[in-house]
Amino acid sequence: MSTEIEYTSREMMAVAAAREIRDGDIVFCGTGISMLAAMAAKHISAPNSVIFFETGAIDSQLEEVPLAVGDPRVMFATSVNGGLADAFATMQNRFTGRQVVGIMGAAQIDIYGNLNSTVIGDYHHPTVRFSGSGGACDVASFVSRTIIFMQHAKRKFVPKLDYLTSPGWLDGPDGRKKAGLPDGGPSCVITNMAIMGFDPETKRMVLNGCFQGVRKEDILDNMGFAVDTSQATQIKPPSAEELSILRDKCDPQRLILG
Amino acid sequence: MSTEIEYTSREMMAVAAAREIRDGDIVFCGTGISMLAAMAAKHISAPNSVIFFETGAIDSQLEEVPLAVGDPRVMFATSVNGGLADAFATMQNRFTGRQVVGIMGAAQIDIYGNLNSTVIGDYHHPTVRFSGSGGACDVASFVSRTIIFMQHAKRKFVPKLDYLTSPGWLDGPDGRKKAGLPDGGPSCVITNMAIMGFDPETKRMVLNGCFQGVRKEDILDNMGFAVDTSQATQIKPPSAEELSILRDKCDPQRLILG
Amino acid sequence: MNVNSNKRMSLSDAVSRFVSDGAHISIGGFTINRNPMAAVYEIIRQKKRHLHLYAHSNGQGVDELIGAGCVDQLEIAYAGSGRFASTCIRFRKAVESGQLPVEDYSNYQMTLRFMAGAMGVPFLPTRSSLGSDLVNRWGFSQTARQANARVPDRKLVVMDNPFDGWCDTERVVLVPAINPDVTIIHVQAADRQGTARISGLPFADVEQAKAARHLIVTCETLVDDDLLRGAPERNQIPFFNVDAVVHVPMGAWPTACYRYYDYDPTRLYQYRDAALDDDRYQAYLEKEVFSSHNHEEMLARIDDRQLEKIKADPRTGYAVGLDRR
Amino acid sequence: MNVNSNKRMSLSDAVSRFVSDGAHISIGGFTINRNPMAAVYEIIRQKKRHLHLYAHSNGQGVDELIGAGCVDQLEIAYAGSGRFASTCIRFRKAVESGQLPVEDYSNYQMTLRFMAGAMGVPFLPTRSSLGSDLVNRWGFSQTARQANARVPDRKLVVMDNPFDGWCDTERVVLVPAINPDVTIIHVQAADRQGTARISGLPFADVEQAKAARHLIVTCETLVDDDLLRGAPERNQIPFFNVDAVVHVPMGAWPTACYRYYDYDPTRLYQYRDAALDDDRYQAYLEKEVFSSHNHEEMLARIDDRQLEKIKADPRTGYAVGLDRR
Repeated sequence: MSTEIEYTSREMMAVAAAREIRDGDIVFCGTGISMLAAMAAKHISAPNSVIFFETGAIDSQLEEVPLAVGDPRVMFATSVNGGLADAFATMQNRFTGRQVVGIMGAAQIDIYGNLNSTVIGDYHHPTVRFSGSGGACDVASFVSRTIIFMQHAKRKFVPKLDYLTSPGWLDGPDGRKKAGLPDGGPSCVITNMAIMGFDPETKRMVLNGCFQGVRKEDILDNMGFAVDTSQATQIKPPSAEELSILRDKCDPQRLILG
Repeated sequence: MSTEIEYTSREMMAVAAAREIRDGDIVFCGTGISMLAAMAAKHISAPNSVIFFETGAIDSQLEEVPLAVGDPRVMFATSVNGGLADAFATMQNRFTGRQVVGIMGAAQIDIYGNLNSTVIGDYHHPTVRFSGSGGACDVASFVSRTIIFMQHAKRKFVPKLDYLTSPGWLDGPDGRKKAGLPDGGPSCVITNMAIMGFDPETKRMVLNGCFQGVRKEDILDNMGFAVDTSQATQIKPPSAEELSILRDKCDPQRLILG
Repeated sequence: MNVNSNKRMSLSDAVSRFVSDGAHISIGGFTINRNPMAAVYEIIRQKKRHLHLYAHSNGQGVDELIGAGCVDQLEIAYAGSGRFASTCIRFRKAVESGQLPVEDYSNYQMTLRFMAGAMGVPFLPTRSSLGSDLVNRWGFSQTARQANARVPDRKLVVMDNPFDGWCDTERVVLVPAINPDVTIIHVQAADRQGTARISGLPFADVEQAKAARHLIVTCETLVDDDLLRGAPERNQIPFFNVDAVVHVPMGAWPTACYRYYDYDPTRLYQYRDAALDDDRYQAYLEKEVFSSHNHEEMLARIDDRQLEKIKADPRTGYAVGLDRR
Repeated sequence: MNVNSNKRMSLSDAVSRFVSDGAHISIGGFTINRNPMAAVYEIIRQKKRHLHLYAHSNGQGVDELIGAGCVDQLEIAYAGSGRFASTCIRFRKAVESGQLPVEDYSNYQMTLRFMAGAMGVPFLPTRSSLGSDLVNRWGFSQTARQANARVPDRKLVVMDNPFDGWCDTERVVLVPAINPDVTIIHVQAADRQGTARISGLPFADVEQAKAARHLIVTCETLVDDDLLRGAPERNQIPFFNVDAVVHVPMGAWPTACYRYYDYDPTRLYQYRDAALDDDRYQAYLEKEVFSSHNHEEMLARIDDRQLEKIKADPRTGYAVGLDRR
């Protein structure tokens, strides 16, 4: 991909996610690219958004990019340094939770935005064991909406998850209500090729838009299930300003951007 | 009452309670005389006992006697200034709770040491309304043993409580177990005339001992139910040292001692 | 809740905006300590009515709200002010005269109810009160409960431990969550955005604050952000929970504010004396509360020497040697 | 728990006294921060076996205990060390090879399980994980659970809200309490009696500490009582919860200890490299852990310049500009 300025797909993903954050959002951040997106959003379009971590840090002043949500960098000059219990209660809380947007990743995703970050293969005899839920299942259960990062690949967009770690829309429009979950659910999936959304009626994944130079066929070829691509638009590449904020203010060492 | 030194029944009560506190006990204190007892115990026989309050203050260094458990005097130089949630969890906790002794008072007591601090008369149309449980019901529910302060009077030692605020032995030896309460229960009742105990088999109140100059008949005359007095002894009056600690170190202003 | 960066407003604005007639409210503090008294007096001045009040042992403030006729229903664990009133006097009169329906819980149960509200769960379990009348007797009838969507249908629920005796526990009491429309707390320090720091015991203020839909924070000192953010371990309330920040020095008076001032025995005995008699109490309300426009004016009428006496000693945080008889 | 006034002892004594073979244990910290690493290495040196380990995201320490063969069963939410291992490497190998039975929960569920243990209730409720495989799939079978009195018969219980939709909630998940035989945490400051102060985020250390039958506190600085009692708001662990106080400077290394030192990227990358290969890992264990007698000796072998680089900057509490690539 190229515009006047060269950029990587990782940079495009971070910028795309930053654009999804609204001013006033309380942003739950995981490790890695989600932190960059939240940091960039604060500098670009959502100065009153609040970055917080499951470890308990609220409104961290990130002068350097943390390498884990338990990184000491998240503890500096916060509003409150609470604990895990406080952080998750903020998301489960009926008032604050409604204002939280969660950013997360996973190893597998299905058409309803359910996520697997636990195992590939049989749960008791896994081919690959991942880290497990961490706070992901909690965030996916509680908050008003989630933004999901994925690599676009057939083995990742699967018809059936090997393990459902974090609930998306479960099995359709009434899935969460039937299960007893609070309102909320995945709002978009940002990949290295595209932004996927969810049909408001069916809650099935659709293609919202392609990154520059990516064709709809490329996207479908890299998925284990078919999605509606009829409404897809072209995603605006990162602006010079967005890129400069991301590179100079957020990750000058390129620890996350690579 | 008189020995070489004059003393009041309130002083006798505080000293008697202090003697019940063992070294290493964690002492839950209410307002008033129970604080004096705990303060005196630390100076006399239980230097490693720990005073703590439902408000969250742990191991308060009481340089002046507090007039309420929310008095700022309980906050000084503690080990931890936690909250109510922490204080009650300490008592409900399966390890720390076993080491806690609670000191409490009430408006009415029955033969099984159940307490009323809520109403006299009908609950919905009370003749007299009291403060209510506060932490009393919690302490009585959780801790390994309680020491109860009462005035000896017929209207206070009643066959049936108007309202059961704080569980003692409930209806007998299996009462607490049947109800689902943790092990524990009242160990003694210290009045202005005597120390009452509970029969290990029946859990019914008995007379343990009379204060100086008090006859068994006086005690029975001031109770709304009969108790076994056959094992009663004479209670040793406060020693000069006990009195001096109580008066000079614990309550020099006689705010509680009157 | 609100993420804006400046929430400073006057007490009169905060109360008129967030405390409406019929609101479900809770106030911070414990007996004679750190009650948000300035806000309590402002609620009385604005003649708020039909409040549903939740309290563990919130003491003096609860009694004054009841005395002024602001409260229609009360859920409480303890109404007392230590030595100044072993049972709060206006509370007692209101209950004994049949004017105030009360639902009784224990202090831990009320704390857990606020905690459940803060955590966003409908209930929390405890082993407290099994076998007691807190379980067996209900202040609000089931019919009244069912008619009121703002209170749960049941006071509490006794349940067998579904983990079959796990933790040597056969049975628990579930207490229902509280989500007040508004909670008001008084703290030692806050910044304009709302980050707040309590010194000394927090009581259950943090749970009460986070359980509420709206939160008013009154503070002794209004400080710059940087100051509180220099030691975030000491802050308890994140700014996004807060709707209004009000700077009110002596805002807990006549109750105590640790490291600032002690409770005021002179005033609390005067209050006690007034509370014991209906006519004297009306006179107290007129003369001390209604005839002053705000807390500052109310305090200006108090002899400086009286306020000087309760000033906190820097070492202990309270007024050493204060005459409290 | 223990109210004595001097609980100071050596790490070797504390571990041999309170960590027995087959013990149920938990360690504090989060991923690459404030893990009680000195204690972890001492457990490995003393060749403790058959441990039942409880963890939320307790990261590096968990992976080293598993790698050294100390752990027979694991209940966990997250096994990762951020950039240094998105999935902890020895953990992954142990699970994939079928050697380590695992029960999966979420971070909040594990936190609630410790909190329930600390509060003395058999379970706590949450709305997390409804409809997920955390609910539907059990790592330990019901048969295995029933055969083991130390684990609850059920992983968790889904229950309808007995307060009929109160708080807009139809259903909750109950997670069972944990009461470890011993919890080990590393803190910035403690006194001989056991009062302890954590700076920066406490994670779930306080809940883990209070849930345990025995508690070992290792600390960067051993201070006089007076110091901690001068600001009790900043202390989280009351002394009576503590059984052993061990003074171990750099006791969290190679994980971070806020305001003292950052995580050590050099060491964590070395560990990563060793962990990826079984032979290299055995060599790592021999050379780095078994051949040193204690943490001090282990640290003495590290180049001073490497340790100098991770020293915390006083303003931010971490090593500003540290090369972490």
